[in-house]
Amino acid sequence: MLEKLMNIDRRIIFIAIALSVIIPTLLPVNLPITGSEPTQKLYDYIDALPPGSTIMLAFDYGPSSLAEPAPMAEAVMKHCFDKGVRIIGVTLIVDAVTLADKLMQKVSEEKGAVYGKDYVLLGFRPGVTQVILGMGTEIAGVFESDYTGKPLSEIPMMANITNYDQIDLLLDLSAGSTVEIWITYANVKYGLQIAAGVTGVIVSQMYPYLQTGQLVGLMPGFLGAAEYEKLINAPAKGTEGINTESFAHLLIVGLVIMSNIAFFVHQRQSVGASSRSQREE
Amino acid sequence: MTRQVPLVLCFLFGIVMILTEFVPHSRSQGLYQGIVNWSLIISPFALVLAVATLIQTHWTRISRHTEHWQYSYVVFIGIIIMVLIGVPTFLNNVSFLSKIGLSFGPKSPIFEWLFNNVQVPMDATMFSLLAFFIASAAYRAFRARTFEATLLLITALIVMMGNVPIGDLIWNTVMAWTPWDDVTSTARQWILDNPNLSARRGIILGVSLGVISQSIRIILGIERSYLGGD
Amino acid sequence: MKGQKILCPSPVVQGLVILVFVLGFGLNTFAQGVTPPMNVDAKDTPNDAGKSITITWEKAVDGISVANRVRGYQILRRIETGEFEEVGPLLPPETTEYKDSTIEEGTPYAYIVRAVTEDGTTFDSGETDFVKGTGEWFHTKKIPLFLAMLLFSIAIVWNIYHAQSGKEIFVRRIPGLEAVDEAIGRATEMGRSILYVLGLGGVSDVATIASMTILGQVARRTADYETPLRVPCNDPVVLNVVREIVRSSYLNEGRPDAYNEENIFFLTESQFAYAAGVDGIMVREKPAAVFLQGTFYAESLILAETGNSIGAIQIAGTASEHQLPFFIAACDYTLIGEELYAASAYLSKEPMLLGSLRGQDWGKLFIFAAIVLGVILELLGVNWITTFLQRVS
Amino acid sequence: MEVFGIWVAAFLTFCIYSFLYRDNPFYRFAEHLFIGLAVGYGIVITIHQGLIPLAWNPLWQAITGEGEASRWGLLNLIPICIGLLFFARLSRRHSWLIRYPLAILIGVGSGIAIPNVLQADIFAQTHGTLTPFSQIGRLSAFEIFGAILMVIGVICTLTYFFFSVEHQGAIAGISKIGIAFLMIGFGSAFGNTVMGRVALLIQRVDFLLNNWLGTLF
Repeated sequence: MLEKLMNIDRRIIFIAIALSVIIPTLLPVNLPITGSEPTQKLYDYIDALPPGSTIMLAFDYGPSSLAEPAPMAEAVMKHCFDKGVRIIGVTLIVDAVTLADKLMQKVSEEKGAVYGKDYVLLGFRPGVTQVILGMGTEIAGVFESDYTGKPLSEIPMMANITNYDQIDLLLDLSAGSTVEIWITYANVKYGLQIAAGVTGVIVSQMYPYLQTGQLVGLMPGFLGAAEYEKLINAPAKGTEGINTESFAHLLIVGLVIMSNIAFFVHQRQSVGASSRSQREE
Repeated sequence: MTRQVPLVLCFLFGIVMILTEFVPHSRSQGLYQGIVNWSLIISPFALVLAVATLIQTHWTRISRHTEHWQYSYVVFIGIIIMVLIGVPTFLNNVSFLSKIGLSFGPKSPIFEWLFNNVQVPMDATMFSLLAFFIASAAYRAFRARTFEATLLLITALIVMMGNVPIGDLIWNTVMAWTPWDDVTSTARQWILDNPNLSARRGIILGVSLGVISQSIRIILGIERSYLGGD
Repeated sequence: MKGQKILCPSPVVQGLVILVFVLGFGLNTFAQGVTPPMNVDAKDTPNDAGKSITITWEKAVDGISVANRVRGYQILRRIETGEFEEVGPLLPPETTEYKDSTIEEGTPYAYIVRAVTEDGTTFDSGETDFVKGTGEWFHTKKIPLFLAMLLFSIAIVWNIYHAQSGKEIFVRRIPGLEAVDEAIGRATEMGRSILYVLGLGGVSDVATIASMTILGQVARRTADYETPLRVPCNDPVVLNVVREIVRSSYLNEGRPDAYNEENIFFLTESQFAYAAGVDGIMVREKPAAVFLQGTFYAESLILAETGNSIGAIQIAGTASEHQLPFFIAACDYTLIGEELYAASAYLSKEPMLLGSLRGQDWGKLFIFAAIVLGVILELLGVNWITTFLQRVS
Repeated sequence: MEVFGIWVAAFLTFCIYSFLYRDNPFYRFAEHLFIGLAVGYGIVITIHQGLIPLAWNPLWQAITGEGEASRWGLLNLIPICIGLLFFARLSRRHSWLIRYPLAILIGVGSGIAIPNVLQADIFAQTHGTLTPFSQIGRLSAFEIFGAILMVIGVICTLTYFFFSVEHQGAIAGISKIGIAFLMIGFGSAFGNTVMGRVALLIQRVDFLLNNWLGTLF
């Protein structure tokens, strides 16, 4: 019986996890979200920027992991457009550029932001480190034109922006190791302020940089997206997601506990059996 | 020519990049900028390596009729479709093609349609398989068999619950008689801010020393594995 | 009664109000000349390319009324033959320093700092001397960085040299490695195979190289026992290198006859298909020991879970931080991060690896000392290590 | 076209999920199509966002004398030629030529890395460990506890990764504590990874239930 329970067909677990996500998606609930400090810090930093400031948004995630960073980007862009903070979009990941374009268009339409005046998408250039370093001396040296091929010199909001000196914050939305690269090359070499919004997988390794101030703020995964949405009072995908997520986590925690109980009972039984057999010999 | 010249080039470019870091003069910064620009031009060509390897393997599979070789054609079809629609922007000037509604380049609606409705969903779904595997692994493999594994599992459970609003909700309902609120998310935050931070910092310090030591070996030509075999 | 009081304030209050008004007006007229910024100084910015001048000043003194409060500072500059013109935006009132990075290198400029009040009145400071921006040939603040770099390089090179000259270099016991013999022994006893998974890395990947080195050593042992060693590969180039390594291991042990090339094979280069393929092998062949060494991505947990479910001894090792938790939870032994590299140095005894390992240890010792000393000094109220590190970082 | 797109996306999503039951032709088809498209997309974007603006345009402008480019743009021919050496990979006899561009890129990368990594990761992280102590008078008891714990954690973890000394006696004890810290670190990574992976599933389920079924009802 115990043996059977321990070696249950994995497809049963697959069905359970699917249901734990499908049911709350169909019947959404609203759970109270407690804010955390790293997200609050990011919000405060952006909130304190005077209108007319510029932040750079690095869309460093591919389609495989857009679930978490996309709602973060949306929330931050809404906040910026409301405050009159301008946004420069850029990406170091090849398949992020079309995603970024789509997302920026969507949010700007909603908030009535104008391309070239309130935001611009520079696009993608190959060569990660070199791109970051190149923009430190001159952005136009790397991106002489934007994503659509329009020369930067013809874009009004880029008129007074030559390099990182005119950028108040870089927010890296990342699903990989780009945050560390931005810190090592843009923060150390050019003194650019950096914040991050990252997928759950890499949240833990961001904390040393947060403590040293190399990161001014951090949005941890879906939770970060939900927290930011709460701060700007516009619940969207992040909030929906974290509520649904609750049930899947509950299920997984349950599974871990259950399997460990079974494991210990089983171990005790087998230890008992082996000591008995020793006595018989 | 085959080994010495690359080693010398590597040494020269490496040393120049290090020295410009310490010389703020505009001459030195100009040199630095020049090299960065050059490597910006060189790096896109590196894509050739990846594409060539991929084509080669699938070509071998087709020619040798290994198991499931037919699917290798699907890979080629995928590449060809994207490249044919995405690359030749000059065809946009051919009026015949635009008359029948064809447009080319990365901004072409066909290209974007393929990206948004074929590539994005597949990529995202492929990775979402992991949610299932993680659940099944949680049940079948994550056992507290040693002290280390136990510590890992307990931390994982706390962080998992602290990451979702239901964690605090459960605490605040079940443990309402205690004077503390929102303990789950507070505990999560403390773990990330303290023991997690120290462990990560230890790893970062060790790994960075490794990176620097490898870079030194590469520049000095002691480490040559990147040159590959002869 | 109370209402009356409000309508008709007591004489004292009336007097006070008048006094405040008079004083207010008086000061207001007096403060038309808000004290302008003082001690304005312009200097060539140190440690730069010569493309900026730094201006510092002491804050202007506010007037009392809101209208006379300083709203911000405007920097103005001129060249020797020109008029003053504005540079940069209006700076916030708490600023006392500005770096003008829009200058021509080598041209002399003079500056004034203008305080602008809420009502738009301006108060100019005196004019500075003419200064020009010049580039420096050495960044003085980076001297410690330069020295640290030099010292560490010497440490690495010296240790490699030391190791190459045949001196013994000690590497500590690594728990997972002792299990290697146990695992091979068990496989031999049970008459089952050993599965060695190299992960998804390419040949230039440091972790893959380390893994291949370890595989070479594992192969030497299996050659002795004639235990089948199965290696599914995911990169065609790695496949060729691995075949070479395993063959030479068998040759070195004097058992070239036991080497079977078909045991080292190419599976597929795509991530999940590779994981599924390895899973299939595990379930069908039930190897007694599974090695998961190298670079792993998301597929790590699929592999570790299946290996666990067939009851194999699992020895994992990776530098891919995100995958380590899954290996630790599901495998019997795990080489964590740098341990993988150390293990390959330990087993192969290659001087380059041993030497740099010790050089890196020296680096750690240095950090160690800095932290311990820094904390002790801070607690004693001496903070020069902290200040030093702050200046450098 | 949009509805059709959603149906295509939904079909492919199901193809991939069919893998959860077992490996099958639908999954294999979707997987291979995906590999092909992803590579094709990479080629297109690298050409249009990389090669054309960075290599071709400056060169063309230098030749024709258009725009603000000067004859110096012709110097770009050198890196372009070096980059073209990557094509040597296609020939077995000349494949050693790719070592030239590789050596330059790796040399530049290593050169930039040494001082910057030293600064960002070693100096800054060591400094970060000490900062709480420089303001210890202003910290609460709990924060002081945190600061001490941090120093202990960093030192013990570093000790664990120390290879030139045998881990015996006190060192064994210290490195054991280091392992404990590492395990807590990995545990938190585990917990966060679960959040990340489930998030991916939520996004797909949201697509299937709201976008795809939305076209039906």
